[in-house]
Amino acid sequence: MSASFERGINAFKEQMDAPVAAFFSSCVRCGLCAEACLFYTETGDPKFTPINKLEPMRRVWKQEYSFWGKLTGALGLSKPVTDAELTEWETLVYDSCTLCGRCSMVCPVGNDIAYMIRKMREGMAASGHAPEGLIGATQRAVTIGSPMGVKLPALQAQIRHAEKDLGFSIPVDVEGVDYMLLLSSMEIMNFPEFISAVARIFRHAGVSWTISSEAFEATNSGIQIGVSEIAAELVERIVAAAAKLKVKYVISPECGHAYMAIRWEGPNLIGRRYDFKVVHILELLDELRASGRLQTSGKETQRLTYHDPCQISRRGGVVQQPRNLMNQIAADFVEMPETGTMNWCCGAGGGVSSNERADEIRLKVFNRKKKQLDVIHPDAIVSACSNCRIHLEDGLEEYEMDIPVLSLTETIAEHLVDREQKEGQQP
Amino acid sequence: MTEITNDRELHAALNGLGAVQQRLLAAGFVKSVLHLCTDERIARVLETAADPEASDAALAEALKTARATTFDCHTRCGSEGDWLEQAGYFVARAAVAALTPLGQMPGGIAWQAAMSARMAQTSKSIVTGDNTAGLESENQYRLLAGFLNS
Amino acid sequence: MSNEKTLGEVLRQQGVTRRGFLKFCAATASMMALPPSMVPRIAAALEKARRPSVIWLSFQECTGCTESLTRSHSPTIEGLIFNTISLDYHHTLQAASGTHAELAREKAMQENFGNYILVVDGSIPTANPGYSTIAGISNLDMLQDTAKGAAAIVSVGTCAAYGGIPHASPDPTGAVAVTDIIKDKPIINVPGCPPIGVVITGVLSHYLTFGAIPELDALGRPLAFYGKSIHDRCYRRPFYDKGQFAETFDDEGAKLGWCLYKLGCKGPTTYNACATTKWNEGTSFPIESGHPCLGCSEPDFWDGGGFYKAISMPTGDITRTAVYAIGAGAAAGVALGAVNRARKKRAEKAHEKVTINDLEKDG
Amino acid sequence: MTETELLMWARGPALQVATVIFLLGVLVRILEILVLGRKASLAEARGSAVAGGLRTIVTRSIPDRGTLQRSTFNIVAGYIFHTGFFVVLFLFAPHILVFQDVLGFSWPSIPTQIIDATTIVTIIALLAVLAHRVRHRVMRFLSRFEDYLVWFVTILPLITGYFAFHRIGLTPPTLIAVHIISVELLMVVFPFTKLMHAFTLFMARYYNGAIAGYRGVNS
Repeated sequence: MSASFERGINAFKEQMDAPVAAFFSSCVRCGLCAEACLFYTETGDPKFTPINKLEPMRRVWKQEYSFWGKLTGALGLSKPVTDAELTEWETLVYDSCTLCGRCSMVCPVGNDIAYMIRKMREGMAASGHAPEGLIGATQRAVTIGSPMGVKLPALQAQIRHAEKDLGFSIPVDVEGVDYMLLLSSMEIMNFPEFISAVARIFRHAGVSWTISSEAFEATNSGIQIGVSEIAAELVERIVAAAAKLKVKYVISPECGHAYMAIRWEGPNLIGRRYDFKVVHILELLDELRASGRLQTSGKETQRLTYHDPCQISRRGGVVQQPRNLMNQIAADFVEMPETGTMNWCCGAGGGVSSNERADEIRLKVFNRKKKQLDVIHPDAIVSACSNCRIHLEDGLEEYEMDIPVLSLTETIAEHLVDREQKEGQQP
Repeated sequence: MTEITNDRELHAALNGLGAVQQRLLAAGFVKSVLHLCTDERIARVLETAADPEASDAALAEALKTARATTFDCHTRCGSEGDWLEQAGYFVARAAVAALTPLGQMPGGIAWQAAMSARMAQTSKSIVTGDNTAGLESENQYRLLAGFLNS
Repeated sequence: MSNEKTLGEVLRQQGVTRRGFLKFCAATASMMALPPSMVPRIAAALEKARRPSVIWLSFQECTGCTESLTRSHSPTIEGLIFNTISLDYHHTLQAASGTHAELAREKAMQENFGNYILVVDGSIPTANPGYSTIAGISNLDMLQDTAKGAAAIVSVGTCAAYGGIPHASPDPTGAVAVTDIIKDKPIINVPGCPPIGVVITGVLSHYLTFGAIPELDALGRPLAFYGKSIHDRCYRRPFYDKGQFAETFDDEGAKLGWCLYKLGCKGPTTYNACATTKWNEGTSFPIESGHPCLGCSEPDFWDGGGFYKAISMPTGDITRTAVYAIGAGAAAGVALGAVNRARKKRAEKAHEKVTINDLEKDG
Repeated sequence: MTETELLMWARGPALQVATVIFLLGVLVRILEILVLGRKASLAEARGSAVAGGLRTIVTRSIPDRGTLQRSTFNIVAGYIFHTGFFVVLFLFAPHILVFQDVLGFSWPSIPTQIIDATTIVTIIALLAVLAHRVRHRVMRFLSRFEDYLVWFVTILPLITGYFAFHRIGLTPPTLIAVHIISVELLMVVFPFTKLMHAFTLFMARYYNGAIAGYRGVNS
């Protein structure tokens, strides 16, 4: 078996639902979505207009699911979608869309364009039009368990390393605890400090938790490339591990799409509800903060801003929590213009960073973030997604901006009140 | 005779140092893992970092080079990771920390250099499979103690 | 009747003073929207004008036009002016009857060939000439015959001008207007059901004054009388502009004299002088009496979808059509929706599991 | 055909046909969408989908500040012509009379001078919108024949209406007939084009808001 055009078109047909039909029916081609998309604003090329990225799928909808389209089709007046067109659209759907969903917030008729791009990728992947980089990541995710090929021994080495530094052990495969922490490969490879930071915070707050050796990977290449079966398979691994360890909660780490995958798409991918709840690490931290279990001392005096990872805030709903946490540890927390659910994407989400072909454009469109930063001149940027962080660093380097990028969780860990002190305070 | 036996002491002691001292120590941390980095640029910038007389301009230039190196060797999200390359990345990151002006690196420059150097060692151990956890930190304790006692 | 005397002589014979004459001329000028400087010219022209021979033919009509003319403002200057023409043939007004009457017509035609004015009221049946005859002569024949020697034709009333009520659907007689038959004569339409008497005389005065027909609109009507719509000159217009309408004939709005648009007033599309000239010695006009304008000076006013329905309103029962359309649309929509669902189900059934080995195409 | 016959045709059979095409088409289009359905999410909700959907139906009428700044002309001109069109369509006394005839109830009208001025403003806004569509690179890129057709059938009733009101050029019954026919053209074109957004935007906004609201996001 292999990908084929027919399978792709069939996938488009499978993906149509009432929202898609309502969205396509409503578009008046006002072009406002272009102004909401950094790939248009920073290139000025109208082909990057979000709604245009859906054109082949729109035509399939019209020809297959609207009486007028069927009628004109029967009269031979409509042009069927061709494989060549899908090839042409490949870069629009994968390289120049991060699924950030900013267009979906701006469309005056209310079209959720990101919702449709996600669906369109199902057809693109099935027709063999997924980018090489994402195919590789997806294959590694399924065969190795991590899109970056991170195997258990690597995690174990990082854990050992962390344990040595921390002076206490990090729970792995402990049954019956409350929380099971997931990690992204990016954190294991590029930001292993994250593991120590979480361990310190949880020890401080008295959270009972564990990491599963069988399902520690949070990311899900399946939802990025647009293959629901693969995405479901990856979710099933986490669900199985959570069941095995009998945890009440699964923690999604500092990664955007992982949260989308496990929190919002997961149950729908596997077709059943979870027996556990999914929380984002920031949700949990804010909850601990609010309940007084997480106590910090001192505040960063630097001018800090918070970059919302799209899938966590705009698409995920974790908007206020990071702000509460920022205010907890930053004396000079300043928001970028257009922030929260209206924040601009860094330019590398939605699988764009896995796709080498998109390197040039993702750095080019970072200019949008630069413009935002130029307004507030922060001393450092705090975020909650490893992919955002790496790309922010990349982009800042490209634009010769000297601003460090920090993890919110790690920064909080830096401000924990000493355990002894905290215990001393308790009556 | 000062002794450093754990990270808390390390952290506190490092942050008690001045800018030049921190930089020189950080350079020492990087040096001990420099063999893990194949990019020659890091060796060059390390010379600057280890030079107590280095001018601000030279340091800034070296920082720029070190930073560029980190971007050339970090692993992108979703691409296949190579832990040996990753070790090189952490060495570069340690060099960046060493060259960063005091106060601009949360946690402290020498501290961050130490952490990154350890990660470089861990990355290597993931490939080689040898259990080297803790070796690098012991090494760092010794380096600091030696420095403080000299 | 003799037509040797000039109009001036006749008027003086009748005891009209110079002053009264000039007053009439001024009124005529104002009615025809001519500048005051034209008054002496009108006076001079009328003074010298010879009483022209007028032949009045009545076809498919109701005599309402004649009623309007004769009952208007009597005795007035219009009445006098009427006396100043030589009405040589008119069914209703002439004393003669039968053969004598027809002889009078033929005589007038012969004596004034090329100079007489032909006035027509009523429409001409064309479906069957026998539907309306006078002395055995069909209306059509009589019109064609009489028109030959006419200097000009005045179609008085909507029937003569546009076919009028006989022409109304289903138009059993095939009624047509004078203009449908006569193509080679100047024709002035003075529509209205009936037309205002003063307008009829005003048109005649104009012809006498200038010896030519007045400026006409696209429907052949003298602009002087038909240049403005009833709506534009209506004293209730401010209520229309403010959106104050009588909803029924006896509601508060009707009592307060609000606009009658919603009650079907055709004022906005009707061109006539009613609102300014008024009827019955300037007493009032229909809208002033609380009734919407019927639009009687417009072609086909009888077929305009009802007197009490505004001109922009749907003529049929749109509500019923809408209900049927919604019903049919709901059924069709659900059916087509079901087809779409089935199509989606088929696609889901045709789905082949995508594995990591299916992400690239062969070759 | 006389002008009265034309007018009677416009008010009679043509209106009947246009009404049938309009309502039938609109209903089919709406039901085609609704019947397709969507799967209920199995993920645990953070917020209310229904509340989010209803909320977005309302709030999406107000542009966010950034978009307003970046697309000021587009939004302002769009607002003016939409508002103007609805004011003229629903608040001019003769129009209300038609709705009353069909619906059985009515509402107050506004002074004709305001309607008149609104019509002019709306026509100008529509001309500006067209100029914008032709000149703006994104809009030009996105535009198809349909977009220009829809623009044409939208501005036509305004122009014919203006001419009919002021009785310019032709006889009043002809002008009214032309005006009514232009509206019928709009009705006939409606279900087959993006004009459908007048109805489907409520669905689109609802779905958008529901998807976001379920996740606790105000979209």
